[in-house]
Amino acid sequence: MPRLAPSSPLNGFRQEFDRLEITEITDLALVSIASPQGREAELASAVSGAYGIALPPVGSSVEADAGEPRFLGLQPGQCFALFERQDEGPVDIIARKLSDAGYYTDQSDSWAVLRVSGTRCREALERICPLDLHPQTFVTGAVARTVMEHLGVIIFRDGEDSFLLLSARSSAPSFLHAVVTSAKNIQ
Amino acid sequence: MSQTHRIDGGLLDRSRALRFTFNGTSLEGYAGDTLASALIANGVKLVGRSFKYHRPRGIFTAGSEEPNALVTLRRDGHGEPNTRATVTELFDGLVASSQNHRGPLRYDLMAVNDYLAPFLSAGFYYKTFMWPKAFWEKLYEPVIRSSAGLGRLSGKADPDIYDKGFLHCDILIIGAGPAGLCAALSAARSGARVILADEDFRFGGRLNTETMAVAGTSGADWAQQAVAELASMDNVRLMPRTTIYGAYDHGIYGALERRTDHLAESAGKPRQVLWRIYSKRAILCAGATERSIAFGNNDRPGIMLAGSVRAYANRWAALPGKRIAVFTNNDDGWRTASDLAAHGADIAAIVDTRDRAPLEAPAGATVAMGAYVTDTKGRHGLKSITLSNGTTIECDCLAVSGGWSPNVHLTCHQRDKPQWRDDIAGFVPGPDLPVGMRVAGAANGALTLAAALREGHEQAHAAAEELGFKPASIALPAAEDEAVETSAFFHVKADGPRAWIDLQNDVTAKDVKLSHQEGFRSVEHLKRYTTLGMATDQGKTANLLGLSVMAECNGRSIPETGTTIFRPPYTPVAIGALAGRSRGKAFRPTRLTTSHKSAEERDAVFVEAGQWLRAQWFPEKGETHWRESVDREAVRVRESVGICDVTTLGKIDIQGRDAAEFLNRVYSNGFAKLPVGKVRYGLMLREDGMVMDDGTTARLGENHFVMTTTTANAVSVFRHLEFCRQCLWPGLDVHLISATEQWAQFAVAGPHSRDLLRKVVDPEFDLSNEAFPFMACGEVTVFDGTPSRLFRISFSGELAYEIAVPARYGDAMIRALMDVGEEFGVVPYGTEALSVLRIEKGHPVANELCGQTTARDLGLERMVSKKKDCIGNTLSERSHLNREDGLALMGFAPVMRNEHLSAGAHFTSRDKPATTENDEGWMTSVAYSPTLGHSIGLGFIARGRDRVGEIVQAADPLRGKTIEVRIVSPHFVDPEGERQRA
Amino acid sequence: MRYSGMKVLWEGLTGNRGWKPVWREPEPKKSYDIVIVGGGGHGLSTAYYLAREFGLSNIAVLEKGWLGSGNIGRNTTIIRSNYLLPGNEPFYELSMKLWENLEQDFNYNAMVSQRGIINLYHSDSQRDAFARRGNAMIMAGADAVLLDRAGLEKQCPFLDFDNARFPIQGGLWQPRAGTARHDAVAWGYARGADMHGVDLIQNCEVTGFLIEDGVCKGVETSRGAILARKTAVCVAGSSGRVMSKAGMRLPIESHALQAFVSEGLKPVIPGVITFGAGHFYISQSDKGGLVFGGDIDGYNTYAQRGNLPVVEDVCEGGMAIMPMIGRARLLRMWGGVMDMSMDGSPFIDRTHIDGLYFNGGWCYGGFKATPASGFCYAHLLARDEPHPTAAEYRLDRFISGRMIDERGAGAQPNLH
Amino acid sequence: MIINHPLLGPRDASEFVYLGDASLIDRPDWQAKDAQQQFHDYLYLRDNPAGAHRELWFHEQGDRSWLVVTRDTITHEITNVELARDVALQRGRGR
Repeated sequence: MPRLAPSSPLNGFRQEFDRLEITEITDLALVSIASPQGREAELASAVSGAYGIALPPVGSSVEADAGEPRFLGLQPGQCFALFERQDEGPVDIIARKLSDAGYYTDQSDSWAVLRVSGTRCREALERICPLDLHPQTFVTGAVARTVMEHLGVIIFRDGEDSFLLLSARSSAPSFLHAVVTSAKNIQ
Repeated sequence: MSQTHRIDGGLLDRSRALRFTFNGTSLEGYAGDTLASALIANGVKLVGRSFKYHRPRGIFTAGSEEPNALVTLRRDGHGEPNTRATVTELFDGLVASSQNHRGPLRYDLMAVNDYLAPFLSAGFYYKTFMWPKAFWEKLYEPVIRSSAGLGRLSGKADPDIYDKGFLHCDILIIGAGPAGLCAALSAARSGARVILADEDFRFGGRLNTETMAVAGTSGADWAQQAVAELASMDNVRLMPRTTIYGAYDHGIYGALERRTDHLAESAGKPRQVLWRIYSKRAILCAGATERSIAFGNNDRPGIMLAGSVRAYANRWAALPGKRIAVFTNNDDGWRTASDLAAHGADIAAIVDTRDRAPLEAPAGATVAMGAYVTDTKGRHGLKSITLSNGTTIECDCLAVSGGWSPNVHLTCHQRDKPQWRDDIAGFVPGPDLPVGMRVAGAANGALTLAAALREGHEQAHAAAEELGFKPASIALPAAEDEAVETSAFFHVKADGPRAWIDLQNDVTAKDVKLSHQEGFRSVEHLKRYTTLGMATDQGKTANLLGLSVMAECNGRSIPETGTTIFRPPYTPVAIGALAGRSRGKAFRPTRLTTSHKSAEERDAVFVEAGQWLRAQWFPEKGETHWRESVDREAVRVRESVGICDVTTLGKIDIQGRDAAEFLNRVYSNGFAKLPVGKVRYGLMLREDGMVMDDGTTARLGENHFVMTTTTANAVSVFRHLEFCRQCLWPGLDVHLISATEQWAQFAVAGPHSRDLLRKVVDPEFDLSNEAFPFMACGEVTVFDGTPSRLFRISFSGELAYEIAVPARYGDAMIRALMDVGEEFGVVPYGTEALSVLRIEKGHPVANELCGQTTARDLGLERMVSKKKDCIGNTLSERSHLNREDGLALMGFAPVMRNEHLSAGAHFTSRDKPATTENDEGWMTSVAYSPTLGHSIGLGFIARGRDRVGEIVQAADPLRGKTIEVRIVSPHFVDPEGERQRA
Repeated sequence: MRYSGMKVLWEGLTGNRGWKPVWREPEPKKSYDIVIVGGGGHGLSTAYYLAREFGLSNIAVLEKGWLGSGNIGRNTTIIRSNYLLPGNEPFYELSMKLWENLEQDFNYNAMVSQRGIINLYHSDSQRDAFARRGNAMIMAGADAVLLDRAGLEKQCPFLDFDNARFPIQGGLWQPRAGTARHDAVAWGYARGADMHGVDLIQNCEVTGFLIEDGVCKGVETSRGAILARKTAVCVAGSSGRVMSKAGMRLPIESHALQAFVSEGLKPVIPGVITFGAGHFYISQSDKGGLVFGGDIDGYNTYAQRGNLPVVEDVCEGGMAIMPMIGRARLLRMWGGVMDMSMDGSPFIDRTHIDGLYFNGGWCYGGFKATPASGFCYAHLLARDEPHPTAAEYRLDRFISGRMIDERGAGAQPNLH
Repeated sequence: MIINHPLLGPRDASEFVYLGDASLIDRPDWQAKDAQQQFHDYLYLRDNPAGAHRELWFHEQGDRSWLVVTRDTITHEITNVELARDVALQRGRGR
């Protein structure tokens, strides 16, 4: 039998609107890292040893010295590592660096990832996102989990006019519909 | 008809003529008109009929407080009943028709009600229509219902789309009149993020309708300059055509923005956008509403609020009459007279209830001081008025000014009670404003132009300062503090013709008196008994009049009698807008499994399981009835092998040194000693001892488990576990993360399942019964290296596995499984066959785990360990939950083999009628068992385990079917469980 | 004064001068046989039935505000007896029968309108659950009809049968259910009780209980102490704060339920329709307003108002099944405080304090229960034993585990 | 409503799921002599105050923290928001 071929939740969706672009990001690996209670220091030192940084507090993100991974602080005691997908299993890559200092769970296939970018991206997101995305309130690098059109979404600002949106894989078509409708409704 | 009442001036674009029709007649207006102003310009007086007496009614106001001029706008599915002509922006091709009449508007047959008025007084219906009893629903009520209501819904789906959104600001300014514009300038210049919203399509509020100067220029021009400055600032968002309709907790405001209502077509764009505005501070600059005065026959077309008459002349260049009289109790009425005279109108009279004239009257006008209007004439349009001094004056328009009521609506959406102010004879905001709200200008009782500008600036200044902004010092634009002296005169106390208070609901001063006479004396009783203030205008021009009559009856002051409290919305909001996009298929998200596409290609029939769509069965060629497909699928599983997508089950990744201990506490059965590489069925109770959920949990490592939950409870179980982890045992080292979406999981079930999997799982993994026995689990690879998890668990009772691959491989995996399974005759099976198989095995699902059943009811009492603490353990021991005659989950088979069982039937003893007293339980699930060749069921019945073999009735009177059934074991197939261990 | 069509005609001809106040405005006496705390629907109906059925009339009803100012003045007017459990169904069916004869009984037209209620189902398992319920109703002497899609389409052709996210498969129909004019129910009971000599005392707030040696001897009020042999509390959403004055903690939380009414429209919706899967129910009043609602806001509150998420959720539910209402406008929204109990079912019981009785825990379903609640509470007060249909409504039922949990939601009030 | 999350700042209450009185943290000892009575009182009886109320909210569409929110049940004013885990630890809960 041939090896199994992967497929992305939104088949590599991409569409341009006036000063606005919606693109599916398909090449990301995502690993959640939980810090064992009472051994937070061990994880912290493993992270700083391996990546040269401290894990971010909830709501913000930080890039490893080498540029990858980017760690997103999502909840107390837990963050996501975000990096480009490679052949090796995502958890193995993290475990190789951090050994057993944390608890790791592969989340790479759990999410559909959209990048919404362009100077009108905030205007479009205003229609579905309850958070204040003003650049002084939700700064570049900020991250939050919230709800849009009845769907849980992780929103990460990766640029002045660029956001990554992560939503559950199974409902990805509904989520895409919500984002595309926002883009259409402001045109 | 041409624009007979159009005059020069106004804020219209006369280069853009717009055609429209009213009741089929073609008319013309200009850009900048409202439907009402265009109707006035065309000399149209009669625009509708009142609710109860079907009295002829004309345009009464120039704003959103309009009680009379309600039309149905547009046609068919686009038809919008009860639309106020006074706030409808005119567009080319507009179609409007009047409402609530039988026959033509002019000759409404229902006008007969007016002659029956003595019998239709307030609350008459509570006292009659009771005999004969049966007549209420058959005769009286249908007649009442068909004559009630105003406009008509088309009955068709709303063809427009709507959207919603979220906005954030430091300071929200509600209303863009003089106070609002001044507040916005002041707030914006301080650097705060400002939103300025106004319901009108043109900012300026009364600056657009008055002739008074601001900063040496016309009010309208000053407003335009202010708007231009605000528009140039990127910390300001201007929202015209936007009504702030409600004030909610913590500075959240509801706003409705009308996007395409002023256009002929919405062209696929949202008609309206509903915004939730999060503000740190809000400044209410909503202005004031003029009120009327109640006097005899004060409801005729042509009788209007004075400020509105003035507005039509000044802003819209439309004169509501050729010969206009003014009836006032305050100085403002005089300004109407002088403005109208300046436009060349013939001022017939000024009637003032006060003794001394404050200003000079226009030339030619009769001035009657200390007088009032007692009656009017003119059925379809005003012809004359009669004064208290006996004079009759001919006129076709009467401008009435009863003083101004501050628009305090939003201030009382939470707890605030407005307070009375004698000097303006009106209610102003009280002390308990919504947190963060300030009020400025006329809304705050500051009724002069200069005061409004000043308050707007001051309140914005203070709000900005509170938020830490440095307010800029600005020079207040010069304006006059015009004369606004008023008197508390609300209604003409005379035993003349009926004096209307609530124009739309036809509540008269007599009705208020009757309400008092019958003991309905509190404001709330008055409102409910007479329907005062409950029409589409919510009594904006009427409430205070009603209150004044009641106060007089009570012999007390108005504030002693009561206040008028307003509830959201400020003006009515389309239900479609409040629903936004959530309609049709977009009502809620749809969740799809990774095998969905493949199932579609196989023509699967899908079913909703919560938000999931799951394949219900897979019809094959020649199958015409669903049972054929389902029977085939179930039989194939029992005989060979089938595959079912079980991805929808919740999966929770649980890690930590205390993970085993944690599971031991949240499951009623023991988990502490589950070996690595094994799976265990777990039963989860609520704290009240009822079964909450069940599922299997696999131990992948010393500190690593994967729990499965039922599809329906995935979210609530996760929440519950987080509660246990954070609130009950915060000292345990345990971490949870949902893995439901990460894995595509397939049940491979049937005697050939191992054979099939041997072709899937890479050869280095030993799948023999010895190496990988029943309830084993492990991490394997499939198809040459794809990581995978394998669980040997069985829901069907057959030799079975569940295999999970990362979701990105789900689609490829199902196709590959079907390909390699071909030699075994593998079938995909859906939720129906799954259900047949589990009922044959007696496994409970949501029908049985309905939140009303205990472990004991389910026959699982041995799974509630008494040796440890766990959620639900203690309260599961309560006496009634352990009574001797408690329920037990049993199997049921029809006594007559060919009869079909029905779920929802209740059990009674054979010799007893089906009544509540004899009710012994109910059937939870039924299926046709192709294995046994007859219908089978599961159900709860009292003392079931002692009654195996007994025949009882399954009563289903709802469907007219009662049959005899035999109580049997719930395990119909392979009760010893040999197959799954093979 | 007896009301009738003839009377209306006569008064119409003579200037409506002869109408008398519907109730007296008496000063409170020093003592009564029974003091009822709460002049809402249940309190007034209790007084009415005590007088009419049990011949007791030395009774006062004490109301903090105006008569009928509680939840009877702010609900969506639905009456029905489509319950599932044997602890509930016979009680609500008793209530239904009382509704059916109510107007002739108290000579007031409360506009009881039996235009039916339909609960929609969207899946086979929901249908099965409704079948269980429908059978339980019929077994208790109520009426129920299971409609399939064709039967439902006939009654409600405007439902979105083709494009709904959760396909509409049919409904459980109770033809005898319907609506009643809520304020008129309060006024009818008040008038009836007043005519039997009951003192209805408005603007009289109970500020404490007179409890001596475990016996309740009456109440302290804003208008002085009032003694009573029996004190019967019946204050719905205020249960928690009133009973705390007697030192009691209850299996009740107070939550806000919002309700909505549209502008008046010509008749478009026949009876009551409920869409449980989408948290929406609707009917149309005789005046033409669409009256609708959905879930409670979900957090403890004593404020008679709600917030936007539920407003939007309810309207979404409406548009999901009947998109024809999109262009109807919501006119007014308001909230009432619900006495949400731990199993979703009420209490009509003695307390551990002699002479102190409690009626509450009606959740958002108190209106339909108004007649039976008053009837059974009157029975308990007059005879000191529960009426058979209300025997399960005990305050101590959770100790033994006799929950009456229609939804199976467990001890979490905001889920019922 | 807006809940001022101690870690995240102000968030719309619709991101949260409400449970009830914060006394639900104080789960009784299952081995106490009157455990059944204690569990009954714990699970079923409420102060249900008109005024300040300490209550549990779960940030389901957020950081998955359980919070203890002190909110006035008459005005809805929120005066304090704490992580429930911290509160539980303070109240002596541990393993």
